[in-house]
Amino acid sequence: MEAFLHQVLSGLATGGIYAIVALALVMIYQATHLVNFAQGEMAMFSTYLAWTMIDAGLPYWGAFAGTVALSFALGIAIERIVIRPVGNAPVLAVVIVFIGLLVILNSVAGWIYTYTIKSFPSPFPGGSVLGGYLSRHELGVMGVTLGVLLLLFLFFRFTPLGLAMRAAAQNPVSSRLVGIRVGWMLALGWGLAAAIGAVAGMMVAPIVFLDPNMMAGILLYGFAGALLGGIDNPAGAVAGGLAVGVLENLSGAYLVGTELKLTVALVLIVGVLVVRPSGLFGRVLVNRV
Amino acid sequence: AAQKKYSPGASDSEIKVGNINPYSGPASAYGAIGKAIGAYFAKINDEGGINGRKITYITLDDGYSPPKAVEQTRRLVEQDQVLLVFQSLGTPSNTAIQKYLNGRKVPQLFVATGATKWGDPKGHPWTMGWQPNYQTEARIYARYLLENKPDAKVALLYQNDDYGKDYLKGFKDGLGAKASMIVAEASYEVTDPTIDSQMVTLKASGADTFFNITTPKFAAQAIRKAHDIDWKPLHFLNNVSNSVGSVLTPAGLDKAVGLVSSYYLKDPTDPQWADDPGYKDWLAWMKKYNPDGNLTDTFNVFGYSAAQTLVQVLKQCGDDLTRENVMKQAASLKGLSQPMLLPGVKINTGPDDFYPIEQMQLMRFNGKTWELFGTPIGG
Amino acid sequence: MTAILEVSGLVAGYGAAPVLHGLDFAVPQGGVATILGANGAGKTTTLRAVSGLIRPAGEIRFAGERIDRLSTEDIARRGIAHVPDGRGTFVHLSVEENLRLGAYTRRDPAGVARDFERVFALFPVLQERRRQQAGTLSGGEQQMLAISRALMLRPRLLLMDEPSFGLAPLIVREIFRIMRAINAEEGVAILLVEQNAGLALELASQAYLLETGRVVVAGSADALGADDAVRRSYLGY
Amino acid sequence: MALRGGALLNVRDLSIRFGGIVALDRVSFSVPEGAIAGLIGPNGAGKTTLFNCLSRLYRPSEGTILFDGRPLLAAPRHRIAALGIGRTFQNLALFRSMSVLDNVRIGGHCRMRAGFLAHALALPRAEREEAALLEQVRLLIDLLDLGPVAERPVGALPFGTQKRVELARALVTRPRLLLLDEPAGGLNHEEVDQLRTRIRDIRDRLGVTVLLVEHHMNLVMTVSDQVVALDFGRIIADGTPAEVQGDAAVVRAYLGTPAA
Amino acid sequence: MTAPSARQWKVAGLALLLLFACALPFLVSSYRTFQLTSALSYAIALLGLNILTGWNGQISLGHGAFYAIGAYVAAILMDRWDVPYWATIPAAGLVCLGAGFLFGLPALRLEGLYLALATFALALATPQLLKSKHLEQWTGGVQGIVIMKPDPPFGLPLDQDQWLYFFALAVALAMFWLARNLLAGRIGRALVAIREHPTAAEAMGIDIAFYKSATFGVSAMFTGIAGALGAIVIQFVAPDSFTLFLSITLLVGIVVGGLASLSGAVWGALFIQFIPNVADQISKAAPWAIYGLFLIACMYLMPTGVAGLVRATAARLARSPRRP
Ligand SMILES: Nc1ncnc2c1ncn2[C@@H]1O[C@H](COP(=O)(O)OP(=O)(O)OP(=O)(O)O)[C@@H](O)[C@H]1O
Ligand SMILES: Nc1ncnc2c1ncn2[C@@H]1O[C@H](COP(=O)(O)OP(=O)(O)OP(=O)(O)O)[C@@H](O)[C@H]1O
Ligand SMILES: [Mg+2]
Ligand SMILES: [Mg+2]
Repeated sequence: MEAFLHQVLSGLATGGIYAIVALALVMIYQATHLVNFAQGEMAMFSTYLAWTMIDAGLPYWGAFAGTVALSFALGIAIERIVIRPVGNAPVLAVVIVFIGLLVILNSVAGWIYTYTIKSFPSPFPGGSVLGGYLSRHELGVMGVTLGVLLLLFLFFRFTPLGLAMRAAAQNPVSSRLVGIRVGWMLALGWGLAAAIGAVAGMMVAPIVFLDPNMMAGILLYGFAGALLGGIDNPAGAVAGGLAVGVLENLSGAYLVGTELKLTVALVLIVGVLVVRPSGLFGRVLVNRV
Repeated sequence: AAQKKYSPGASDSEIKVGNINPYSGPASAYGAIGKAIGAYFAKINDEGGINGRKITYITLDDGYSPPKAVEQTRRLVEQDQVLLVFQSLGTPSNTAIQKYLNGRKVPQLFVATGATKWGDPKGHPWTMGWQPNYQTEARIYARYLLENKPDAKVALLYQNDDYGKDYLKGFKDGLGAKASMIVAEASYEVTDPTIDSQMVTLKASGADTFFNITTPKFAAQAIRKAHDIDWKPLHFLNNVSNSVGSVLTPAGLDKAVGLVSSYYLKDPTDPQWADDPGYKDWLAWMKKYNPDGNLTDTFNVFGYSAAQTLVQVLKQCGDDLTRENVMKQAASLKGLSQPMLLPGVKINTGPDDFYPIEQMQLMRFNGKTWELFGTPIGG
Repeated sequence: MTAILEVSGLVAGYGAAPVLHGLDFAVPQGGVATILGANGAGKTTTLRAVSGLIRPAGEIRFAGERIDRLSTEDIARRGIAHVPDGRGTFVHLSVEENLRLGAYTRRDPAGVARDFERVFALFPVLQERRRQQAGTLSGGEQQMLAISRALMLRPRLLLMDEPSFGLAPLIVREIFRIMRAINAEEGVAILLVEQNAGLALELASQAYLLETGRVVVAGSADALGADDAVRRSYLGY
Repeated sequence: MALRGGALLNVRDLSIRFGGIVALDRVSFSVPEGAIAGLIGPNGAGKTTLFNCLSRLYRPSEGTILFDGRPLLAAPRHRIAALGIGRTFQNLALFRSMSVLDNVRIGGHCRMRAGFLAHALALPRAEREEAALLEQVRLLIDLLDLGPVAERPVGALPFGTQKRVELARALVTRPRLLLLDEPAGGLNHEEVDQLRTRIRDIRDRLGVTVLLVEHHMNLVMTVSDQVVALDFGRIIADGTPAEVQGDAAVVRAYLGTPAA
Repeated sequence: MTAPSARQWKVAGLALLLLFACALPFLVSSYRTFQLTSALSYAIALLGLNILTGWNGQISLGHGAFYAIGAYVAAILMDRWDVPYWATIPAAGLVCLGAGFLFGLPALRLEGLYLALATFALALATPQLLKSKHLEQWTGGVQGIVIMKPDPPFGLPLDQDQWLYFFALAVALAMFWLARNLLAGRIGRALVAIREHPTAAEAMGIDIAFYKSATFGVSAMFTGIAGALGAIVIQFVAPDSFTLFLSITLLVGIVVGGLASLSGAVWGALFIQFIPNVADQISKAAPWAIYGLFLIACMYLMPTGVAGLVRATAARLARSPRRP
């Protein structure tokens, strides 16, 4: 029983990092109706920027704020420079651009910072809580995740900008007709997604250590979590991320052993999606004729 | 003087050496080795080359993918016409190209993998390993355990690939009849974000000994996680990941106290070598030839030392730079010691012995440096 | 009589070959103009060019200023609302969100709230369905939504592409009554594309007949209504 | 009015709701074989929903639909076309990137047999079928004046033309019952006259029974043998055009008194 | 005498191309021949993925899995039962046809991103399953299987690489012929219809469930055959050969080559075979950054792929001279 509880707790801890990555994916999805496969590498790159700032002597929170701001700007720049020219291209062409971006960021990070792992400081230092199975940092990550979730929720629910952003992603032509600056909405969406990604990266790095491949696996789980919860629902994405963490742990510990735990977790997720094709908490959208 | 004899890739002025390395993909951390080798050859060339011949080093990326390794190797052999393929990295990649190279009678020399299958002169006379193989190392820990903690309950964490499984096999072989000491095994995939869940499971097994068969990132995670969940087993760490600078420091030196590992190279981050002449030469070389390289990264010692061995072999070849002679010379290294090998560790090969380095020394981490104990031992 | 919208030499199309070959027309200040024409004549294309959805050549002036180089969003922000053909519903948003988007550029919350009341009074079904996913409305209901969304912008000029499309006869009359009212009471100018030529000519003061991208007849609505050819093919008597 | 035989379509007590909205409320009516029946009603009355039930896109909560005496609700969606019900859509549902010719050819799908293997191996069976289809499609394309645009991608054609493509596509399925959802939408007077002739031709020459949803009263009242009126999902009138046109409930809910 | 029709031009062009393809192995080194052979196997795999994604609109991020299954079927048959190499090709195709169809059944309910995730999962799970101890006795576990390279039959005066090239060329021609036939008529139209408007497709009598699963099967069959060919060419299969990266590469191939285009599969295969090497030549420091730039540049310049560009250029050329 104790072991079970510990598996659940450590699953939640890992799930916490999936959840925050899932939030970044939800953000970009709401703004562009695409899932940005380069999101993880962008977060990784932001984290290296933070590391560089801290290495240069900046205090943690200074580097944190600096990184979030810089990532926001970089996100906008990427949209304007890299994504805009393929704005009218077929979806898969855009996906290929994402893949291009992914390999570029990964490769450049490896080139600049090498592939040796680096430790990254936590804003929530100190020992463990809850009987030693959750570190203070992991708890902090959950707090941050919930904070970001709340902000996103308020943003999309109550601000005209949030609504305009969703509208621009869905129907750019009609959005223009009501006066929405669609181009800026996309850029802003990228900026916000990059900023959230930066937060995610800085929360993840203390756990998995900083290296250019740090986000590869996590992005996948974040993706799975976001879809499991419903990609149009930030709260669902967080729940989905946490669920993936726990599910993976439990299937590893009790179902099949560690060798196939990922496989089993994925089969379960896909199974759930087959039954609920828009995710657990996603809205069922009807396209009628 | 003996008559000059050349195979493709060698001439009066040049020796072409090919290499494949994962400069991209999940194993790209190893790319440092390929670069270090190139940097060492640059130094040799600056110093006049080998018997007056410059080394042309052609290193290609295979992204740790066997099909790509085959393609790149064929390019090295058929297009670039290298004399030999040196330090090709990774068990899967080397397995993929072994048949081709042996069929073509091209030396596959000093492969950069610790799998056990590379020392098979009968079956694959053109393939030779270099580093102590994983099974040897694992057997050393097993022997230590049988001698010092015969009633241990052991938990294992290994990477689910040939590297992990080789260690596993060596360890079990080493324990022999007492393999039942192993009470828990867990594996992970390189794509896993963390191994936290595995660590929790292993702790729950009640084990008091932990054999940590992981690559650097996961090793650091495991060391930290064990500390965080207050699990204090006798902790064996495979030498793949025992770098003070790139594993123990990120994990937290205080959390690594008491770790047991083994080595055959000098750890560049270990203060005990600060005044060692071999280390100082290495450092000078790093500064001059590999300035982008990471001074804490043992891969830079590994590549440096492996390249030194090849240089020795090529020197021994003299003017007979045929592929046959390269293999012959590679198989006649006797008691060779190198500046960055641990004192006492010697390189020995023979027509029936394709395992150049077979000794390692156990060591324990004291919070600052590794303390060697005992003498270099073979498996 | 000054014109709020003046178009001259309008050439526009999709890709290489133009669809419109130099149109000249105008919408009087506070007036109603209508464009008639057969299927594929270029009526929709004309409206798209005016609101910048396709890049035109030629000159388009709105309230005296050139708008033919402006982006669609800037044109909308100047007060031109467009009820597009096919309705342009945000199908995955709720009815209320669709309407809120209509008022996106406005900064007078009180006025917006009043306009919500106004469109709900016009189309009570929209109020009943304010939380419904707009894409699940019936075709006619979506048409009502599109018109309401345009009204929420508080436009100075309304571009209407077949507003009666898919609406029940009763509602069609209602819509025309509304157009007449906002035109008369609020001075909103209207450029109307409509298949129901009888109603359109009744509402409009100016009328243009389009054939394969050219204005072939232009004049007062009454004159056009009296034209034999127009009568036969567009009015049916 | 020349009706052959009994009811081709028989709808009994059909109900469907979406959340709180009752879109169809115990709707019952029938259409005799060979008739042209108009279906009218205010926006949101449930006309398209009824069509969607007939083509099995929606699953009614109650009621039955008999087509040629057999229960329709037992058939899977993709069998509907083969059973003999063809339709067009209110807001167009064409395959936008395909040419007009290919769009129309898709209509033949349900009448063809050759499968993956026959096509992959280019067996004569498959080729014969394709040739026969092409012939039939060419005829219809000519009939509906689509010849000049046959090779053009359908997405860029004028609305009215696209509607004709849909009609052609539906006819290639060789329906016994044709469901037309607002075919006159966006057509001018002259074009509506053509449409009227076409609908009659389809019934008279091809023997197809037609169920027509339309807000264009002139068209409905002149072409239909029978008119059914819906309001809030309920039948409020069912009879000859004249009867329905004069029906007080219909006037109140739908037609209104013509503006003075 | 009339001028040759477009069709005749096309036939002549293809014949010329075929002639060129047959001459190639005698003109280039055996290393290049080997690369071309491997490109041929990619072309078949891309064709398979293109049928699914380009024509039918189902996005798969996991086709590497079917490539792997095909490769393993070939390797296991050759290694365990001494089945001749040529006979493993149809076997791999059949196994993948079944596997693909079965996977297609649940995948039916998933669309867009959700399908992408499911296929992603497939790509991730496959190497793990191949390693699994339960299958180890067949798959060789993490060690993989080394297989023999075939010799040319009937004493043909070809070396091994040349023979394999012609063998692969023959298989590829057969597969392209099958694909062309399949896509030209009723089936191809149904696939596109499902992609463009599923509801309308169903209303026209297309059984979406069956067609989608069957397409998955057919697509997997093509890719599996390519995998078998690839295994024979490389002479080695191992779980590490079939990572997620392979699946992504295949997707890159079809998009760069051109979606829903037969020739696109060939262009795409050449791209994924040769461009990484070119990138590697340009920058040793960060070759994948160069590769990424290539990808992005391709999408800027040819958003509809090489085939799209070729088609547009051909259309322009065909139009312009007739204009007065
Ligand atoms: N998106 C498009 N791409 C290419 N051509 C188009 C596009 N939209 C319209 N066209 C072409 O432009 C011409 C004019 O179309 P337009 O929609 O302006 O006509 P319309 O007068 O509004 O007709 P309708 O009565 O059908 O609405 C037509 O020939 C049509 O084929
Ligand atoms: N999938 C759905 N989800 C929710 N409501 C729906 C759905 N489909 C239809 N409705 C509702 O059912 C009612 C009937 O719609 P339907 O489309 O049948 O109307 P209609 O009679 O065709 O109207 P119109 O003449 O405007 O096309 C509408 O109020 C609509 O909002
Ligand atoms: Mg129009
Ligand atoms: Mg309707």
